[in-house]
Amino acid sequence: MSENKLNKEQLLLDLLKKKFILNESAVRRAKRVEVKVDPKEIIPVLLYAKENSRYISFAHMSCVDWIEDGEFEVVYILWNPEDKINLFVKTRISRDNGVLPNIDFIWRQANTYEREIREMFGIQFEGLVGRQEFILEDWEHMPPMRRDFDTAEFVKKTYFKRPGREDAKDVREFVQERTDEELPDFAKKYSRD
Amino acid sequence: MAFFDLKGLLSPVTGLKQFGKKPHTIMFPDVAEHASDRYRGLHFNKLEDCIGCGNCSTICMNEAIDMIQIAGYEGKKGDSGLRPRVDNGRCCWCALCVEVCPTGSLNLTKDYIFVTPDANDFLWTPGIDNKEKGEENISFYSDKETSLSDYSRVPMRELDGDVRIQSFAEAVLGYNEEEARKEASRCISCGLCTESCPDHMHIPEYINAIARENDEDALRIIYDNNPLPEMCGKVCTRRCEDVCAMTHRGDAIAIRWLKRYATETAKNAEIIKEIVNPEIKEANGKKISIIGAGPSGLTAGYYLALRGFDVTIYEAKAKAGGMTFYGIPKYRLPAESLEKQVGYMQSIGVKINFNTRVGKDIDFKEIYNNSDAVFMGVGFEKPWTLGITGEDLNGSLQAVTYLDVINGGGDMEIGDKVAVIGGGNVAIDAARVARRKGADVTIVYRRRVEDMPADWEEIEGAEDEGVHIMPQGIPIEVIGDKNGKVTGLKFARAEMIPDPDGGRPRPKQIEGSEEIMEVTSVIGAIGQEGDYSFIPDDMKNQIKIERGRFVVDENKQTTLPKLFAGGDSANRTADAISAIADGFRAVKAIEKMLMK
Amino acid sequence: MYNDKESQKIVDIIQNYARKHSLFILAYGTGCGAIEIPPTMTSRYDAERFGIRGSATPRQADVLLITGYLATKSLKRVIKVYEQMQDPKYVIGFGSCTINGGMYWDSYNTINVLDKYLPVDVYINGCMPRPEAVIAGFVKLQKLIQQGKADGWDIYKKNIDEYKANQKKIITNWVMPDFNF
Amino acid sequence: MREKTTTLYLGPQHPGITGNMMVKLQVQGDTVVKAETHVGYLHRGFEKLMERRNWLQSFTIVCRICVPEPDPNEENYSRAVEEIEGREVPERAKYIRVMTLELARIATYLLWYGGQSGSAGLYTMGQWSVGDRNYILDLFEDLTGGRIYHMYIWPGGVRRDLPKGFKDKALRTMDYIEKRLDDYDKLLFENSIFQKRAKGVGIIDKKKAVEWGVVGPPLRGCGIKSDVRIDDPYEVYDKLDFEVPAMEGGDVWTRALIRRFEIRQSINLVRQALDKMPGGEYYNKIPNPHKWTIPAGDAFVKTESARGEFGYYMVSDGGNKPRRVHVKGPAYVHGVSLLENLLEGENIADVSFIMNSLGTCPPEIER
Repeated sequence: MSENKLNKEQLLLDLLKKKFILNESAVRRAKRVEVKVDPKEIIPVLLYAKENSRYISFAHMSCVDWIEDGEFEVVYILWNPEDKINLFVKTRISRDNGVLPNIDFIWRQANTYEREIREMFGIQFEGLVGRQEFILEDWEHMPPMRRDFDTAEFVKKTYFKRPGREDAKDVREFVQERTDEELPDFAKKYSRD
Repeated sequence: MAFFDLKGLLSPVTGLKQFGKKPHTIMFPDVAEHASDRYRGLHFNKLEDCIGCGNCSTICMNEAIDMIQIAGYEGKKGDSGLRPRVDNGRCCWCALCVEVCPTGSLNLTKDYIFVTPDANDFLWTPGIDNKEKGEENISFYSDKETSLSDYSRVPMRELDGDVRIQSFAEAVLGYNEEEARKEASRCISCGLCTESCPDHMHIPEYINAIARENDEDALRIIYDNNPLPEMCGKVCTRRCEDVCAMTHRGDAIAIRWLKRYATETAKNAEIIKEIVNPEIKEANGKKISIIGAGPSGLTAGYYLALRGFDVTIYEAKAKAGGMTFYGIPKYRLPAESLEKQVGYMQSIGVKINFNTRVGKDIDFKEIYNNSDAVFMGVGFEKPWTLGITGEDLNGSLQAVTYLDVINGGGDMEIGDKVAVIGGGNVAIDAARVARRKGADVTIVYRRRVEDMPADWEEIEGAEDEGVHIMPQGIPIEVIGDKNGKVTGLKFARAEMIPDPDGGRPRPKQIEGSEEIMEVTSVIGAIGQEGDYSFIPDDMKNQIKIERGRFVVDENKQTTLPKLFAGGDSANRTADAISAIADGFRAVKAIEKMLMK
Repeated sequence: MYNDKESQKIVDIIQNYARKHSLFILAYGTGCGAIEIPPTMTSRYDAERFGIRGSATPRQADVLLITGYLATKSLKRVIKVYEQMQDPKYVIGFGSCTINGGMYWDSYNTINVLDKYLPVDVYINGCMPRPEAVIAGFVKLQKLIQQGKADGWDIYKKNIDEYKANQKKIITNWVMPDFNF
Repeated sequence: MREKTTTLYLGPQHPGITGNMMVKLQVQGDTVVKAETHVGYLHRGFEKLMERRNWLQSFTIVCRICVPEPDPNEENYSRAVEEIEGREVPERAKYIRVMTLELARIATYLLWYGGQSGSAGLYTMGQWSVGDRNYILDLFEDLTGGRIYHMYIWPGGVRRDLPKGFKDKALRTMDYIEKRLDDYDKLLFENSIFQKRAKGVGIIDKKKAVEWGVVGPPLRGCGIKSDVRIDDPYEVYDKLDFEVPAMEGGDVWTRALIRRFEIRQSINLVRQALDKMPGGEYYNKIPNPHKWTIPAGDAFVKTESARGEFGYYMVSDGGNKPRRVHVKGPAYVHGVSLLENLLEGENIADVSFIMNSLGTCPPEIER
């Protein structure tokens, strides 16, 4: 990809770099600019993008649980129908008591996303209105989309399983028994799952 | 809009024109159900083609497929004997199981109606529960092209034939990292290969480790029950690859080359020690003697040493490795490679007494009495002779002897035109070595090329290097001149007679087809046998020997309780990996016997 | 006269015959399976040939279709709806999900085995069952009704404690009457 | 005199749309004064399930996200994987994908005909269009092996090549559907009852449309020409000749007209795709699915489904399973907060009518 081709993208990034303090941001590929900001910068950046750079369309908002880092990454994806660029605004907050600003006054539909993320990840949005319960009902456990929520384990505890399948065999173990092969413990993580 | 909109009221009435037309209603169930030629309905499994690899069961994200035992399918090498049973209360007809089935036995059919008041009926075995009309209804299948299994092996880079014959440099170059990852990622980890491996190496696990870019773990897994993996990685007879699930439609996973890749990442003995970092148990004071530093002896020595035994190996020759050093030519297994592996063993405490022939330099009885257990891995040293006239002529020699001299660093005059008799790996080795020594080589073999017991890769390699192969030739006489020097080989053509008992066809000499081939040497390579003269007669009487081999039980124990044996002199498969397996099994038995 | 066993048998046969030919289904599509209901009901497959048609309220309906997975939030409503239906009533389980969890066997929000919570008279296999299979399911149900074997509603009443216990295990906030009969 | 406010629960028993959701209405007489949507009756936790399934296994479950129109999900999933992995797709596969997507659009619109007219009480329309929809499903069955869940567009291409005789059959079907569309016009669009029901109901103006992020036919029905196929062309849409309509009005009637036009456009696109389809490979084979890993990275891809922009946000951490797949269907923006806003002041009878015109599909809201 030549430098020329990504002109528009670079221009936008330079503009944002001048206005705001960005953490490691880049033009990822054509039609794709990614900026990382601190949570307190979210509203200024989004407002600026909407009002001054014609990023009028709020395409998506999502949250990723990076449990290894102890952080949630929330990403706002904006779309400029004229320049045809996706602007990714990413921010990271702590998994434990992260709070984000509410942006549904910029785009009304963000309200739906925020309600879902609040329910599924347990992130609080300052001043978000709307019923606490959105998709789930009477949910008393950990927010289910957090990575430490083990759905298979939960299902085992909560729901029934039709009996009659206990005679299933694992091919690898079955052959091992037949041949008296002894698989060392440290190798087991490489057996097929 | 006017309140009374005539057009708007009348237009819908035109719908009445459909009145009286033939309806397109499908009068099910009066007419039979129909489905397209590609419909994904209920499963059907061709039970005879199925090998029970369980790949369908692992790809199913609904855990709908169980592998179960079925009466009549006992399982053998390359077939676990298990067959898939589908829980239709889970199946979602995505047909991923069909796409990954390596043999193509599992298919989906056009049948889709399955209605019952009893939910337990939905657990059924395809191929058994729909035996009658399942096969003819097959609609969604996957052939070699559409299958998600990758059937073609990453080719191994080799030196060209004419370059190879210039020197004894290793002919096979080995996989580089990218090739190894790609080849390893073809493996479906079914583990059927482990049963075929005499040593039951943990093949799927180490291949998986390579695929996940963790070569060190791969090496650690390999060293769990094979202390000579680099040797195996280069020259193993790889029975594992014969039963690989991929062979049913394509090339087996290159298990041997992958092992070779994993072992070659450790460049010297210190690095091996650092990576494998074995746990060495505290010395337990028991003394074990091992006769012969071949694969079985070395294996027994290594694992006994790890278990805290005091191990001494007695080796008649100057180098360890036995047949793998003196029998296998260096272009297949370089000397440094073996030295590296043996060096690593010595570094963890295996003592090897070189140039010590038991029976000559040290008495067998003395060893026996001074040890808590003795393991014999003495191998087959004595070559069989052809049993034809002229074999004692100058220039008629045995392949094992010839290879022994060459591998030991010496040389032997063979002239420029050589006939090698035999079709095994030893014959090919001798032929290719002679070729490297500049001779024009012809292999004379009694049966057809496809009957040759040698590896096909070896045969191909020999042909690439310009070795001629003359199949269906029966040697009759070695002809010499008046000085007792070989000048020719008289042989006859053979025709193949089918065996009425269903065995492989037998060669029969064609009358009057005798010819004479002019040669300077004849190398016989039709087999070897053991030489047990080192055992004193009074002990030999107590050891049961049948057909030239020690009789051992599954613990590799001979009829003398303290005496164990393994390798060629105790098993019939006569290859390095069986020897290693024998050594490993004897270790377990010895530990059990002495440490209870 | 009506206490006579023989005549009761005749009455049963006539009753069952009538019942099997007017199966009003409650249009409560609970999962993906509902997508094959419109084709089944419309011109191509025309289920009205069998006297099958939709009805808007539970009180008029005879058949409850559980068309696939049941989210726990739906389960609560489905139980309520089922109990409001008048006897005799029948339940048809559509697709793998109702049998043993199907594709959502490890989802935290869907039940796996339907007949632990509601009595199921007929299961139709598939994901999704085609209209033909749906019709085959109804035909099977009709047969069972004629034979007097489609008695899930009776079983439900007899084992009500067990069913309720299972239901309450899932529905933690039970803010409705215990029975809606 | 102050009118009494009554609470009316509409649903969750299929309020005239494809899927269960509930609208809690505060009504005064016949007029809705406040609406509150309740979703979650179909929540299966797809995004959680995908975290537990490897890349190929996840492919088979995404189509279940939206039942009436599964193909845009497969398309999005595949394209997101291809974007992160950098996997090439053969040209033929791109044409087959476009054809599949357009067939799915036709099938969805035919179902919408039934739903939209059914919620106005015109049941004959549904008998026709849903019956005719089966002919499209027959094509899908021939092509993919399934009527509803196709699992056909997968990373690297499509699963199987076109079967023998498919092109002819598809063209014949297109001719038939096109002919039938004229009948539909007479039955529905020229029907004064439908016209009176649809005009001036559920109005979205331009400003509101942008503010609430409306997509798809409802957005074009407000006079804004916006379509992913043209704005951000994927596959081979830039090589095909078509235009998307935009009409001023913003009510149910305009949205219906847009769809009426688009279904013809899709028939045209299917013909074009079949016509221009090159030969060659249809699939760039993925490696052994058990060991298939995808480099770390993320991607946001979107597809124009029949109901509007379908977006997938996918994150890979370099492993053999997706780290996160977040699905945004058009109903996600239409069916929750916009609907609440739109229903205020409308008639009770029009509630499901409006929901249908927005293309609300609950299974994709809650996934």
